[in-house]
Amino acid sequence: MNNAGIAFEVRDLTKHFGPNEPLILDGLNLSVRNGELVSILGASGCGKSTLLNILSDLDSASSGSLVVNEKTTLIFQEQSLMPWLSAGKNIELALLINKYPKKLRRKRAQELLELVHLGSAYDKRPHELSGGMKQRVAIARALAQEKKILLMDEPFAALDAITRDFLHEELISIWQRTGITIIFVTHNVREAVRLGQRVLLMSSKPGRFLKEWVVDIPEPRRIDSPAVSQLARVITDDLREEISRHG
Amino acid sequence: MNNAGIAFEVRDLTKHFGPNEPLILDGLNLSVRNGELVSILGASGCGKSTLLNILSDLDSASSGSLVVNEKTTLIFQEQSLMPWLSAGKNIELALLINKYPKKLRRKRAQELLELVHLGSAYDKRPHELSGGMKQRVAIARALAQEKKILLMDEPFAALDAITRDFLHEELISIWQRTGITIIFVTHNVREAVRLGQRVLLMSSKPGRFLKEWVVDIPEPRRIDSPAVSQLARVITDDLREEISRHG
Amino acid sequence: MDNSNIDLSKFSAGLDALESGTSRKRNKFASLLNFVAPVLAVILVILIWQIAVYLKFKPDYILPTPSQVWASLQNQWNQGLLWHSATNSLRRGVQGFLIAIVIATPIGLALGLNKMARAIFRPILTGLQQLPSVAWVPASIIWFGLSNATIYAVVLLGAVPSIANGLISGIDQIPRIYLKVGKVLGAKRLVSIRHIVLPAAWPGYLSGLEQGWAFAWRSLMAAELIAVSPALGPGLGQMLDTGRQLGDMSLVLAAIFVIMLVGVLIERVFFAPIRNRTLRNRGLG
Amino acid sequence: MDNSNIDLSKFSAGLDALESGTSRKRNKFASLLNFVAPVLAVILVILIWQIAVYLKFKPDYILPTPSQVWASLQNQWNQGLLWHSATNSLRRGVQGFLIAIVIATPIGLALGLNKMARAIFRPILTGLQQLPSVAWVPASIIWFGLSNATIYAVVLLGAVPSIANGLISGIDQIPRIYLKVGKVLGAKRLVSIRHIVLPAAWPGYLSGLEQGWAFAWRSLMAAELIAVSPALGPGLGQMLDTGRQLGDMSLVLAAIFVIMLVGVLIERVFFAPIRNRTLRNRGLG
Amino acid sequence: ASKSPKPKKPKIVKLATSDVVRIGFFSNVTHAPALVAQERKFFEKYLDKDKTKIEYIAFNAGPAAIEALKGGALDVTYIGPNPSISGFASTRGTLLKIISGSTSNGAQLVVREGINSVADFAGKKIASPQLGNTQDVALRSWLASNGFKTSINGVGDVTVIPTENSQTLALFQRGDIDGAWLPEPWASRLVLEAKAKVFLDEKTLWPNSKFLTTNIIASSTFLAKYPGTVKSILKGHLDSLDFINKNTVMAKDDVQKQITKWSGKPLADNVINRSWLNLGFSYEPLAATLSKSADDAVDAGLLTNLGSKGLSGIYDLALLNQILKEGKKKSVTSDGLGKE
Ligand SMILES: Nc1ncnc2c1ncn2[C@@H]1O[C@H](COP(=O)(O)OP(=O)(O)OP(=O)(O)O)[C@@H](O)[C@H]1O
Ligand SMILES: Nc1ncnc2c1ncn2[C@@H]1O[C@H](COP(=O)(O)OP(=O)(O)OP(=O)(O)O)[C@@H](O)[C@H]1O
Ligand SMILES: [Mg+2]
Ligand SMILES: [Mg+2]
Repeated sequence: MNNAGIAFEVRDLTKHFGPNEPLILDGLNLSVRNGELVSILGASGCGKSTLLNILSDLDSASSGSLVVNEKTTLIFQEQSLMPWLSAGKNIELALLINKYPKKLRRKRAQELLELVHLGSAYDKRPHELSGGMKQRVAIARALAQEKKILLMDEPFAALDAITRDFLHEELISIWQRTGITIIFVTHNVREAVRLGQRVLLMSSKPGRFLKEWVVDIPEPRRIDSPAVSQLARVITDDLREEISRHG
Repeated sequence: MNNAGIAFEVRDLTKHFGPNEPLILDGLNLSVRNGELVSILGASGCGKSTLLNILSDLDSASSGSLVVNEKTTLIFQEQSLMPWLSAGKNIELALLINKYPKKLRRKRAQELLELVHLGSAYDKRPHELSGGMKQRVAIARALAQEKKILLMDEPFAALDAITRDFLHEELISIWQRTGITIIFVTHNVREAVRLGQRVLLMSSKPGRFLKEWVVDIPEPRRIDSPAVSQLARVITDDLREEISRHG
Repeated sequence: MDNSNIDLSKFSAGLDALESGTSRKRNKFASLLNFVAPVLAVILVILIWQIAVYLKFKPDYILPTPSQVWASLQNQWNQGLLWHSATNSLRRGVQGFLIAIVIATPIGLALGLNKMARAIFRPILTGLQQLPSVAWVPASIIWFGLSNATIYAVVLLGAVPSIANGLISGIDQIPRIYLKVGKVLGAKRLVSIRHIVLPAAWPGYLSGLEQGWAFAWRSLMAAELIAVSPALGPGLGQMLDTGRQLGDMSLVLAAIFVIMLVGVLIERVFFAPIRNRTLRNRGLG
Repeated sequence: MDNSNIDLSKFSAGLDALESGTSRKRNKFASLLNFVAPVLAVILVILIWQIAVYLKFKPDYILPTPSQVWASLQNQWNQGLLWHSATNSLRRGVQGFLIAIVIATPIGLALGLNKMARAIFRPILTGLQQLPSVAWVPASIIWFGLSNATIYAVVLLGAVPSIANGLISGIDQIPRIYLKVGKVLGAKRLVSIRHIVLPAAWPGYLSGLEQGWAFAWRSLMAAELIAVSPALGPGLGQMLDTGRQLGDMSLVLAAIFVIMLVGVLIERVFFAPIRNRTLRNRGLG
Repeated sequence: ASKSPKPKKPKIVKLATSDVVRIGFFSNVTHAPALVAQERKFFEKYLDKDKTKIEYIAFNAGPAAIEALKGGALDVTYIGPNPSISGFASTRGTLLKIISGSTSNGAQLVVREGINSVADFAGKKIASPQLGNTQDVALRSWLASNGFKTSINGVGDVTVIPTENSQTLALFQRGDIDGAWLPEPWASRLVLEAKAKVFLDEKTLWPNSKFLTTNIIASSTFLAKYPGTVKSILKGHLDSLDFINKNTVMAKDDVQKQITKWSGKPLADNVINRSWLNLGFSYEPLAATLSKSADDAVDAGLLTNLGSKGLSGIYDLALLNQILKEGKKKSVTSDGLGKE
């Protein structure tokens, strides 16, 4: 089930928040194979987070069908650390819930914090962390769960270019090593191209997938390589066109 | 006082959170003239938000001197809309506090929402807005205050490239029209170059200003222009060096 | 979730608390439920009670039948006492509570926002909250004699500390970002209180108000025992006490029933809508 | 702020509530203040009282002097009644309160997390909260006789609804993101309650507990009036009532003083540290 | 029948005794016989202490004592006539029996200076201890017999304000009320501490100048099951009455000691002295006065649950009369309201 088959499939999915509200998602179709890394781009407010919420069963679709074959986890766009737990304990909570052996938890949490360059932040409370640090703890927490599908909602938005580069490499290495499926929502077109095997462009009002690019630039890709830049430029033009359609 | 003189000046500023905590900011010096637009770059957790908090009197420095000659406002890095008010009312609250005539408030709030492409979101509650939409409402709220110094903490981080481009232009146009002073913290090096008259690079552990670039690319600049790209590349290299010093 | 086909038209029922509550249909159902369910609860209670009576579990002077209690109620009604007592108590309770809010709110704000004031006066406030209403009766009588002022004094001393403490802890729980926004927006003291502190503390304050109402209402029941006099008029507390004095359990239960009823009514008519609206508005419904 | 030179070593005093509270020095000062200030408050009260006495504002059978009250206290002490009553009441209050927490918490959780259960049972809970403790006395005596069980029953019926309602409103106020995180982490019912719902609702729950303690303590004072026997022992409620029965204002005030003192002590020793730690941990201190 | 005042045991053995007996009382001067009996261990004298343990329970008010009786937590208690009647009526006569009298008289109508004649009462406010209790009923019927209208909610030619005795003192001192019909020690306290004057002593309204203030009741089941124990208690009670009537000074002292023991504070000396003068201590059940006050209460609409049988069966004076006969004393009557 790891190497072949469908991780999840969405067919004709629609979503509106209340009967008299407009459709946010309308007839959305998406099929992702196990082990794929798919980037999703789209205008602000087009429904990316809504889609991820539905995929992780936090919200229900209004109609359509959804098959999810693997356990999912989600890195939220907003601040999502538990304020009553330190950074390390936030990660340990994820380990605990996923039945990680009690004795090894602390060590594992520390490892994960080091992975996101926060080795010394174990005992810091969320309110003592900077925006980017919180985001990185959330990433570490998601990785702690070792779910087969990882949904990431603009996870690197608050990180500087260098830390982001570094985490790109870590993410790709984890992905290659474990064969998990990753859906990566971002506003950074280069980032989408840097990471994705496919890049999907979402339209807004209503949200559905407009276009898809298969990225066949071999790893190790570099975000500032000409190949990435070039594809990014093409996609940006499409994005601009799509957004200007709506004003 | 608008055209000449110092907007604010920081000298030998240090900051630590508690007596046994390490210095976050150490001997930081910065002087900004009225009407300047300064971009600040720095690694995640280096102390950018802390500096902006001190400049807006939300936090106190541990030592050093600080002179602020104009009224400031701040766009927070985190979600900062009042959850009990709709998007429009959040902006009206800023107008109310700043004694904007009662009758004109609603109209003005609507104008500001349209400025950030959210003309139809007046009645939406914060929890009904997407991440990028919330950020844009916060920008509109800051603009509503018409303060002389505008401190922006990664205001466009959750926005797609196109909306961001558009807001860059709006911001520059407001800045040129009103002559306000803007401090713009970002992780996007190109964005820093696109907007700033000066770009400052902050070091981490402890935070202080390492380097400064004067950007003399004439407006209208384009974020994907070769000039911007080139300077961005230079700065990125410096940033990488700085960050790698600390691991 | 492995290999499972998630049915989208339904939402997993287990995580009710998580729902975003945006669906109107669900809301309609919920509000219907909110009105039908309490009735269900009452029917349930009466059923269990009637069964206990049938089982002759305790003699009827200890556990009267529903119909005996009903007869007691009717009897009180016929004497004109029930309506008079209930409306009297309700009026006093509501008035006392409103006065308590007016007094408690500035106190709560002052102690909530000023650390020094809090350090000095909160222990007094907490101390006052610990005192049973009956402790106030002698002093109130000495000060205010046989007037409604005595009753209000007892009610206020019961409710004010509770409401003020509720507001203080509401203020304590305000996420700091809202206060920071207020400062950055340039809000002065009063504007900040009106437009930022109070709305931000509102959910916690509201739950303090509900507790405060219970304190007020219970204190009132104690205060109404002070005397039977034309200046005071009858009340539900008096009715309860009469039942006790006469050893008349069906009258005691009738009084308990009416006291609960009025209390629940206040909750339904006054607090529940405010609470639901507050939660819904903030995306917590 | 125009042209002003901000002095960095001080923080504008007006916005206390905004402070991040990370400075140890400030904390030490604060904890000193927390212990000195209540004493200050008491001195203040006694001072005003003494002045009122000097002004011969009211005759001394109405407003006894501090020294008369002190004499009453000493007298009770010499009888061995004061210590006995205070420890008796404190033990009962604390035990009753702890039992109430154990009973109320699952109820609060069930009604907080399940909309259907809440719709049906919350009105009953709220109704119970509205009832004065004295309403429970006849039933409790008849059920449990003249034993401590009767007293605990009255205390529980006073405190349980309040604590449960506090927990429910704490749960209502949980920001939805934490519940979502719990679900995304894959937390099952119990784990989610233990590690997410309870800690997230904790600030609101804690303030419910404080209100619940006040209810428990006040109910206890009422319950202690039932009777005195070797099986029951004296209590502070009894002491207060003796003062009332004798029309002895200095004994009444002495009892009030001790009742407040014990209440404040509980707040200082038990609630205040927990509350402060909670707020500090979450960056709300 | 025995010759010496100290009884011999043979007769007691025949009647069943309980392991423990729970005796209720108020720590109040009107319950003096209970207090003196405790101080002097009169009950213990007749109860074999290896067989029967005594538990004393102090109540603050009648309802709790009746509730305790209903809950089976109390066997015998000193109590006023009103709770006795309501306890009897509310259980349709099944709960309790009055087995002896204890205290009589001691209620007075005290008023402020300036009220000198019956006519002066017009428009005045007069307090009574509690709606429907003996004094409340007496006050209302006295006012009625003098042509004043009153009503339960107070409105009338004279306003009757039932309020707790301790509050009455404060209200009188404040000037909120003009007089009160009160039992001891409150009548004395108003006179001594608030300069009230006695307008009327209630006993003058009763035949033989005697009315019931306190009696002893026993739970019907306990009485039926353990008549031996009840009889011993009654013997102790009679000893106590005897002692009180012969040794006033010592008895007063005993009462003060017990009041202090139970509530931490004695009565003022002048209050107990004056109260004592107004009270009578006797085993006489004064059944006629009980039924009269019940009738008055029914008339005033204050006793609603008294069935058609009225109070008949409320008395069981058989044991008391046995003891009186053993002591060659005149037996007492229940005035047709029960066993004699
Ligand atoms: N609870 C809600 N009630 C009503 N409308 C909502 C709700 N949640 C989201 N929306 C609307 O749905 C649309 C999509 O929101 P979503 O958060 O999915 O956008 P997004 O693509 O993630 O945007 P961003 O890039 O800015 O995060 C927005 O227009 C938003 O206003
Ligand atoms: N209240 C606090 N208590 C203790 N440490 C704090 C506190 N607030 C911030 N810090 C620490 O100060 C440092 C700087 O934080 P700051 O938020 O200023 O970073 P930043 O430059 O804005 O980072 P980012 O780009 O990730 O937002 C961090 O190491 C953080 O852990
Ligand atoms: Mg989003
Ligand atoms: Mg920051």
